[in-house]
Amino acid sequence: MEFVSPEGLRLDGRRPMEMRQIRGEVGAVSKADGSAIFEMGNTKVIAAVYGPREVQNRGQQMSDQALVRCEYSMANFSTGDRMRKPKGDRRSIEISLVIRQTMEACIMTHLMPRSQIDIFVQVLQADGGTRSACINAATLALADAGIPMRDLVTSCSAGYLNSTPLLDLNYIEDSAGGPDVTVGILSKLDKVTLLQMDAKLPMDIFENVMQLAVEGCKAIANYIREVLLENTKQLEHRRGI
Amino acid sequence: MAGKSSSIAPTTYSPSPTLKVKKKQQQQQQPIFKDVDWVRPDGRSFQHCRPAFLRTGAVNSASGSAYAEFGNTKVIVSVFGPRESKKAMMFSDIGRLNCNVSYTTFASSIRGQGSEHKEFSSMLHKALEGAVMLESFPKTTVDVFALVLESGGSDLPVVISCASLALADAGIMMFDLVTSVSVSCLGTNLVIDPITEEESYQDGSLMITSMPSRNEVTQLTLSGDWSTPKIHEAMQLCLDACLKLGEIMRSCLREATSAPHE
Amino acid sequence: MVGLSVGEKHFIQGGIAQDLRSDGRKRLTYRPISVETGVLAQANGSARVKLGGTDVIASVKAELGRPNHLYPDKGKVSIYVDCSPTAAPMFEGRGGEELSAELSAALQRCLLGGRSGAGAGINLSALIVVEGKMCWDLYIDGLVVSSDGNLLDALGAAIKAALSNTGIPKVNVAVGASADEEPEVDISDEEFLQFDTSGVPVIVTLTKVGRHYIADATLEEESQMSSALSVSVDRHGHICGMMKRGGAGLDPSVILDMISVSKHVSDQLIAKLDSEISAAEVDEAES
Amino acid sequence: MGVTDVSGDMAGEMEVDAFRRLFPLRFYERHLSESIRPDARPLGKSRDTTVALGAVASADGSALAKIGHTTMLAAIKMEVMTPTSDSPDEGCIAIDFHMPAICSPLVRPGRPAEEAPVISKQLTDVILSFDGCWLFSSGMVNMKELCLIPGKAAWMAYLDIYCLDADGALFDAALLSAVAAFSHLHIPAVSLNDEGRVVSVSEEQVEGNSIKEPLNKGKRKLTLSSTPFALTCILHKKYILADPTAEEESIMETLVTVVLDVTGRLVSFYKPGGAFLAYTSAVQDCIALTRQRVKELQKILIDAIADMELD
Repeated sequence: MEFVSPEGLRLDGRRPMEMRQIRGEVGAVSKADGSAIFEMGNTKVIAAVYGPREVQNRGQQMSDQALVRCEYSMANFSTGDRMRKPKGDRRSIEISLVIRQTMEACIMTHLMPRSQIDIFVQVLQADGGTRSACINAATLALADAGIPMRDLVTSCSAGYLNSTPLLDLNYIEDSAGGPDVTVGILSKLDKVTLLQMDAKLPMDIFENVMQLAVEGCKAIANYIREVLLENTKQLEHRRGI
Repeated sequence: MAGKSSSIAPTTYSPSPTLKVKKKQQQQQQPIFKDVDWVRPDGRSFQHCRPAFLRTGAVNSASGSAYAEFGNTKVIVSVFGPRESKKAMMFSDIGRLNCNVSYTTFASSIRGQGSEHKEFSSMLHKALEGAVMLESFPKTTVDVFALVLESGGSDLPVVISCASLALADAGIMMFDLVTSVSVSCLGTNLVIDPITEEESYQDGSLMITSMPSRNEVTQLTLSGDWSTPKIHEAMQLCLDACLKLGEIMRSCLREATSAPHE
Repeated sequence: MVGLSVGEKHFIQGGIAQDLRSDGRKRLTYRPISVETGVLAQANGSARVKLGGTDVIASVKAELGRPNHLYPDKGKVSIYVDCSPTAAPMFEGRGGEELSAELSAALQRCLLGGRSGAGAGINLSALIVVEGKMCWDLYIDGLVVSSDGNLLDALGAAIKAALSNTGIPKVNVAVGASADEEPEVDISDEEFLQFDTSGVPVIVTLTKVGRHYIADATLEEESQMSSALSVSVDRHGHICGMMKRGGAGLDPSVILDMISVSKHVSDQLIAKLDSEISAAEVDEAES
Repeated sequence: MGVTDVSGDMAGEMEVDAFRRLFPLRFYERHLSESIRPDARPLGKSRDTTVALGAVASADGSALAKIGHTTMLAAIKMEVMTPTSDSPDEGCIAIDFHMPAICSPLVRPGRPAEEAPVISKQLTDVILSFDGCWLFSSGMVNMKELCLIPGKAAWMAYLDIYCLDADGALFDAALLSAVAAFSHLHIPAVSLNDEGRVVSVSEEQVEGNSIKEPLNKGKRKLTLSSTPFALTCILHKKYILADPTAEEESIMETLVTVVLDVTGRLVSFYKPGGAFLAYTSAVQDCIALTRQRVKELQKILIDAIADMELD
């Protein structure tokens, strides 16, 4: 299948290095301590953060740091074909784990010992890159909840199809079976916290693809920073400062 | 032989009558249901409930139990407790009521259809919750488990009435017995205590769960298109039937206590 | 779930008794409703409804299926609700299942009418493609994103909005196929059929706190309820479904009174919702 | 009731009920030494047993069996399947034993009881036994009788047994109800429709000849060869207790289940762990008890069938 036309356009009309339209919004769930919606093209996720609060299960309490928990769930209507599957399938558990570990790395857990932070991500629409979108949404929600973080974690994916590195794969490109690199970075510290790839790729090309994904992450980080700044300005405005 | 016996079940189907036959039946039946003077499949009049057979103490190993048979609907309810809660619960100065309704695989005419009634457990809980004096067994749980042996229509009302009888048999304190009756609306007719066949053609249904001697409604569900006068009429019909059912249940309990113990 | 002090409880109950609730509303006033349609590109129809702090999304997906042999001239509709853990941490894992099942059953009862389809808000005959052979199956999914009480009314409103947003592809049936064969169909990409949603009822839940009942209770108010009655009423004042929640018993005369009050409230709610839905559709068309 | 042993002075002043709860084993041993059981049965006697056929109207064959308080409801539903390629002329039986939460305080919904799958397996083994050692006991039902059209259609008999009240000797009661359900089984008349699916036909349709000849005319009943019956015994010290109650099962550990068919052949012998078997003679005694019991059960079943036919 041809994923990049001779004119250099992808199936959805993007250039290879072009990201889908991204949109982030803080405060989607009024009852949560922090929440956000994040969209990457048609992929749309909501994240809600509860905490830091008392640890529910005493056995899991840690005396020197906060417990971070994460649950990833997909809405029945989130995919093209409607499906009803039981909660807690393997894929959800795996993604929950990835998100938890990524966020744990940036939250300053040592500041909140004996407490618990819950991150719930809910996929409303899935069109490739849900993992990245969830991490981005979770970052925004954590920031909204005022939880101290070392840096903003952002994530983006990149792939390699038709001998072209492609940024931010959508569902069709993602399911083509080519290499798919998902990267999560701490943008200011310039550190990679998450790197997943599940296909063979020559070393030199891998570097290119990864570099592309890192660039994507940085762009998202800039955008998220803007969203947060804007949100803060509005809060200030409302308080009349 | 293992494969043959049980482990991998091949796809099977029930040899039900052909679609064509069904269609014919349906065309014959539906107008009849709408007629003013159709006869119910079991020959009852519209305002007549099925003969009820109730008995307490059906399950020896339970704290209390009851068996109810309304026509083809057959239900057993066991009550266990008050006993320690299964889940580690927070301290509570009132007791917990835990309800579960399940179906046998042969309860309905097509095998294994009974699992559609997931909400019955929570509906049973809601119906009983208001009647049971939860403060009389703090920190503990009373389990009410119902098994529908055969489903012949109006299953949930029968389960609810039977459950309150089982609770009484177990000596759990209640404000009153809980009785439940449903009414189906078929065309312009109101039909009390419908059987499965009537339920599948009904235009609307109303189920009332009440505590007859307190004249209180503990649970009520209604579906379909109703006008207010019709609701009035149906509610009155149900409440009257609840009152009578309450009497039957009471006499059943009286008999059980007066009968010499084994 | 809601931890309230004795003082707070008294405040809520006292406010209700004096017809001035903690957020300034009267007993039978709804919180502001905001409707957004077409929020999910992949669904045939979708809507997001916010009712104060309660936020729900409904989606409608249509698939071709076979009609039930008892009703060969009608399509099928099913409703499922899911409670996302984003709404409350207690919905984590399997924690939301019980509430989801309860809401799904209540919505099915309130919106789909009787077993025969009479009283359904959706004209099921409009879903038929080939009688006895093929029909549209509508799958309505609700998702609770944020919960601040009165989920049932919000979900009902979201489903109503999603249905009016739904376009079902026009199906052309190849003529000449004999009665026994599966009909060949051609699903159009361009022509869509809209539903007539004027018959879809709204759900009004009256929550009884003390001796009074209130409409559109918040989570705090719901924690103080003794019982609640949800009534679904259509435009003509017909009752399409009803269910009682909460443990305490109610006197039959009180129920009848609550029904008439909810009919009265539903008039305003329908008018408000209709104007919100049309405004949302205009918004969507513009954007 | 005088209590004389070392359990102390305390026990001497105790109420009988309290003694029963605190020292159940000694309570029983005191009884056993008098050759009587707390429910007034002699050691080798089984509890009252009843069988009622046709308890479930919606099933093709059903039976309710009671042994003492232990109650079992068995029902058979017949469905049509395509037979497997390696045995195209045979039907199939799927046996499932359920212990719903109503039957015992030890079972909770959602968590199946430990015994249930064990008894399911045992029942399957006994009813469909094709055990190499017992060449002649090749099952109670001839699978070939379940065939409709060789290679095309055969019956799948779903036998579901529900325990409604669990008070010991579950397997015995379950097997009894299963056997009774099979003897009550009335296979629905079916014919083939135009689409090649098997459909049921009612009696009138057969009379009126509106539909094709039924496929299984004259094959509406299964011939049951060598029906098996079971007896569970408890071996405790030198005593053998037939047909134990749940209380007895929980106090004394060594259980032995013997299954014999009506001709007296041993179909199955089952002893799940427990204490060692001291004497082989005990086994002989169990088999002898079972032999008597089989006669009783056979009579009960024949009476039940006769009762039903009278109605």
